[in-house]
Amino acid sequence: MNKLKMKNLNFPMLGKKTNNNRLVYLDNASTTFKHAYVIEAERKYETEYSANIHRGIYFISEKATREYEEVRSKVKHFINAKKETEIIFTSGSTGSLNLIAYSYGRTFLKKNDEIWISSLEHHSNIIPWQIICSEIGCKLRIIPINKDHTVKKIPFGKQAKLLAITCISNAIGVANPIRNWIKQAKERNIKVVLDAAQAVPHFKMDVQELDCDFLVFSGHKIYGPTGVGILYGKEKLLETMVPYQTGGDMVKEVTFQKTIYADLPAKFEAGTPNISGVIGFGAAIDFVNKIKFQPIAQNTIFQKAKEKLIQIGAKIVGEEFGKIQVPILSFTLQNIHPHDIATILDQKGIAVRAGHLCAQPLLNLLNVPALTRVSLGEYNTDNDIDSLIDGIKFVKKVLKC
Amino acid sequence: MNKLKMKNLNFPMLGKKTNNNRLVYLDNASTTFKHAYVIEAERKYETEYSANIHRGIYFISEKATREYEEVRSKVKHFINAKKETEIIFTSGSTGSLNLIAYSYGRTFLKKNDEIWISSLEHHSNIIPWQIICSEIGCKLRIIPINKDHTVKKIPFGKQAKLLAITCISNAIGVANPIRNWIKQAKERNIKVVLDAAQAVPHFKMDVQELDCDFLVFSGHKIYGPTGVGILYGKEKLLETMVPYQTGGDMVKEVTFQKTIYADLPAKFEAGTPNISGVIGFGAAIDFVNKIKFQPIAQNTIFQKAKEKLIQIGAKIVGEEFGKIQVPILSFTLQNIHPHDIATILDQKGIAVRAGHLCAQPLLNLLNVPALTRVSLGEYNTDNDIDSLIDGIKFVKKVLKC
Amino acid sequence: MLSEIYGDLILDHCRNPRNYGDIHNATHRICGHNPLCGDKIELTFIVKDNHIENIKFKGKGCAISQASASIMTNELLGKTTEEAILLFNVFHEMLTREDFSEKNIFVDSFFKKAGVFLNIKNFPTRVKCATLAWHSFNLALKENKPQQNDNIN
Amino acid sequence: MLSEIYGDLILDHCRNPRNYGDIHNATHRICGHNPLCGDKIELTFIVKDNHIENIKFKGKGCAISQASASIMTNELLGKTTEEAILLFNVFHEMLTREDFSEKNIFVDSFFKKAGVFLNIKNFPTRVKCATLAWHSFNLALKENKPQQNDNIN
Ligand SMILES: Cc1ncc(COP(=O)(O)O)c(C=O)c1O
Ligand SMILES: Cc1ncc(COP(=O)(O)O)c(C=O)c1O
Repeated sequence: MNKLKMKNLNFPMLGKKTNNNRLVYLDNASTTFKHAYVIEAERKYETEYSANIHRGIYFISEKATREYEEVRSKVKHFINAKKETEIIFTSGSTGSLNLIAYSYGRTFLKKNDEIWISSLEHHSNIIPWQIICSEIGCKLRIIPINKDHTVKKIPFGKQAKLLAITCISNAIGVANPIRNWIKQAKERNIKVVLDAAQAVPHFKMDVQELDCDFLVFSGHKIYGPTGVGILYGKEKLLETMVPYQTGGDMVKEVTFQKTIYADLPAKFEAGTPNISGVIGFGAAIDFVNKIKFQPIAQNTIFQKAKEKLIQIGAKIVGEEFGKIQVPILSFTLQNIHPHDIATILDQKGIAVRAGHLCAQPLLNLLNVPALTRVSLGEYNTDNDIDSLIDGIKFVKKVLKC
Repeated sequence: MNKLKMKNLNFPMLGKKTNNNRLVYLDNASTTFKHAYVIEAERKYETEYSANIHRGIYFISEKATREYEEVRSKVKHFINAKKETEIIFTSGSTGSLNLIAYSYGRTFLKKNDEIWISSLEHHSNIIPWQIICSEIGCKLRIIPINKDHTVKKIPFGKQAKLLAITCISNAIGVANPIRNWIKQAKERNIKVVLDAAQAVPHFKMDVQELDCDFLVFSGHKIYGPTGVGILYGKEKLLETMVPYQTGGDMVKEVTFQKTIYADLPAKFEAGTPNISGVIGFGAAIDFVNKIKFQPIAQNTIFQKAKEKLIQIGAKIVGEEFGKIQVPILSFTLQNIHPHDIATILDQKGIAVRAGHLCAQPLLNLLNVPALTRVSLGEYNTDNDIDSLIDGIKFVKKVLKC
Repeated sequence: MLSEIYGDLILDHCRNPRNYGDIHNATHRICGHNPLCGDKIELTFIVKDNHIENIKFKGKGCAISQASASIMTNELLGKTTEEAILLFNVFHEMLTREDFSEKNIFVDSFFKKAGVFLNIKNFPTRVKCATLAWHSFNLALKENKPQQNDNIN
Repeated sequence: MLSEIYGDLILDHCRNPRNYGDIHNATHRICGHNPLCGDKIELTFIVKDNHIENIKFKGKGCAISQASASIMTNELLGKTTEEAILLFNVFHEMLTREDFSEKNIFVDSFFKKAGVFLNIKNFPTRVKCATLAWHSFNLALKENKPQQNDNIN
């Protein structure tokens, strides 16, 4: 699917069988297979220098600390942050978004301030803001989705303070016009949160060039481990924000009366972190750095999947709102329910997602209760698409449509 | 060190060398080595059924969901909870305590309510409560530490609402009289949080018998992975509490206007969790279930370490506050600074902890700026203690004491 | 295996649902919802003289949930509430108990229809699709509230 | 390697710290703190006519931090502030720059003493012990505040 030599596509999950068929995994927008480098990096930590970080004055702890901090530096380069201290390790995109909502919210938001999100958001970039709104009394405003998606001017109110938007919809693969929107926000000194969970696997993200204030993504969507993600924040902002989780390792001094917090990034990393996860995440970034991202139009497997799905009667959903930017294809098929499609495909070893895709508000707008979603990863092949199409023919046969 | 057959002590870290010496790891209260079963369980997930949980209608996702939920059931049995729904997976003890502070605090605590903690707390069971106090206006009260530690009556005020105590001090291995205290709390309908991070590796904890309302512990301290821990909470309480992190998978219905949360335990598990961590954690519990816990007095290696340390001039700290209950020995040695001890021991491959041990308030009470801590795990041997004592002789030689 | 769950009976009921619609003067009304997949069902029925005098459903969902609702309404129509609860229990046990065997089914004629769902057990993520209508019915009946809104898990 | 950091000079300064104490009429006072290990140092000095006329320290800490503070005060006593800043820079570079080589040291006599800390680089967790006193000094001087309280990382 990309320019990498096959030998680099070293994923132990490839070639597995399920239900007596070759596993054809087409749910990469949900989570990806882990690269062998990733698993090896985690295993190395667990078998060669298994220790806690930051406080141990002994070899394996110092080694673990070094490896852990090196990943921070990798992430810094990966998204072109200015400093390592702008990179906070979290449990995932959801954890990062909750951290921002809680900590930025408590430090900077006031009653009647407006928080703007888009219509394409994943639940994880909706609910934390709803909570802040109900706690602080802010107003949640939705940028309307429109046909050509070139939303002219966001009707920011006077008290608009935050724009929290996904780069790419996990449900339909369509992008928000983030550059345009960031520009509008910056003109009014509105802070910008980018949910890059679906963007990072397919695009080089440059936080300085984008001039976003925060950016989040997850390790498990870029061929890395579960339970680890990133919060990027501009140093100036992070410094002024209150800590989110508190406990060991994020303090300078603790008495029963008061506590002085540590500097960045420790301030936001309380407790023993997911050390093996972070180290595996570093290996995943190495892999993604090697991928030559290509425009979706040049992705022949994606184009083939799309054409063949349409030929067979699938209606691709969401294109009316813009070009699909990442290899995500969500569709309806006659009036067959997505769950029936998924169940029957599974019998042929084909894994697709079916349901509301953690984007119920968008599905309401699209006026569909559920979708079938096919999403590709670096390892998907021509063969996988053939299997998918054969699978869908089989679905129709089983259901006698 | 225990009754387990050696073949079960299958820890890949054992036998490793650091600084040209056999690694003698004596920092088990900080984190433990991972059992081979644990690493294997994680690897299996990552290479055989790597998928997201809960929403996938396909074989590997269903398998991952089943394995993940089976760990919940294991934890339920491990601490004798009434129901699986009372077990919430978190990122660790620190994450669990923050969840309780945030969510219980916001639901039940009011201005001037008293939150009681003990003098033996780890930072992770102090700072979250300080934050709640400063936000909600509660009062943080400290149960005074006294010599025989049989604190008669906690001077609860009328508005005492919460007792959050560690079972065992991570700094000195001494226990709080939790049964006595829980009884006093229950008589006044005060809710009880138990920090069992240091207890779970050495004692069978039974939440029903203890009648605590919450209990927390970490996977990485029981030979399991980093980045995963447990919050136990009584169902009735958890049901009434507000969610902590929010996002994907913890909702029944989301619109831009409002969100209906899912039932327990999903309500408290937003986003893609640390799936491999949870699965490895299950294997760790299998291992701990096999350990025949023994009273510390019968632990010959611990007794030997203690005697030999005293012989060589170490002053064991904390015994004035009660019997040491778990194999933790913190000491001062002449006026040698713990960091110098740790650095020199490290050159001999011996890993001990030195510093404030994330328990600054306790160290202030003990009137020591820093301690050297030796803490044993299931795999430590007689030999390790000999190495430690030789190491300390070497420290004295290097420092010409 | 697949043909066992997507068999003719289920496909027929899914395409041509029986008792589809709304009883506007229902004594019981419930909106069942499976949050995991988004399936929704609106069930209305009339209990009179301890009998289920009329019952209808409306909703969107997969073949399994639609067929199950359709078959259920057929089976429940005219039954006493005691009989209905018994059938609910049989159905529920059939799909959730490991040790359930056909021998336990003492309601032969019922099993001829509802028994087509037995194989759903082999598709664990789909069990809730088959039970949604039944759980909704049971809840509405038990709580005996003429109107309510609830989530069935 | 160990003997290189726990050598005679360091042990001597640690056991018999020079310039230990407090200058109550100091022009500069700072309380340096290494949060990771809990080491604390209280540094007082008098700058007069651009010279460090007197300097003393007090504190608790490991051999490295105590010896470093003792040697530093010895070296700084009587120096001009410019000379002092130069020495701080040399010391700081010595412990933090990968490419630092002894050749860069143009302050020979200084290096004879402070150079004993060169090998600390091989003990990364201990570098901050050696630099605590120096950072505190630099901070106090730079900000030129007679009194302050700060954390040095
Ligand atoms: C756009 C988007 N945001 C946020 C998330 C949440 O990520 P995680 O589950 O890793 O926390 C996802 C994952 O599905 C996503 O696609
Ligand atoms: C008593 C106690 N509580 C809480 C914690 C925090 O655990 P974690 O770092 O796994 O969050 C620890 C770990 O050192 C501990 O010993």
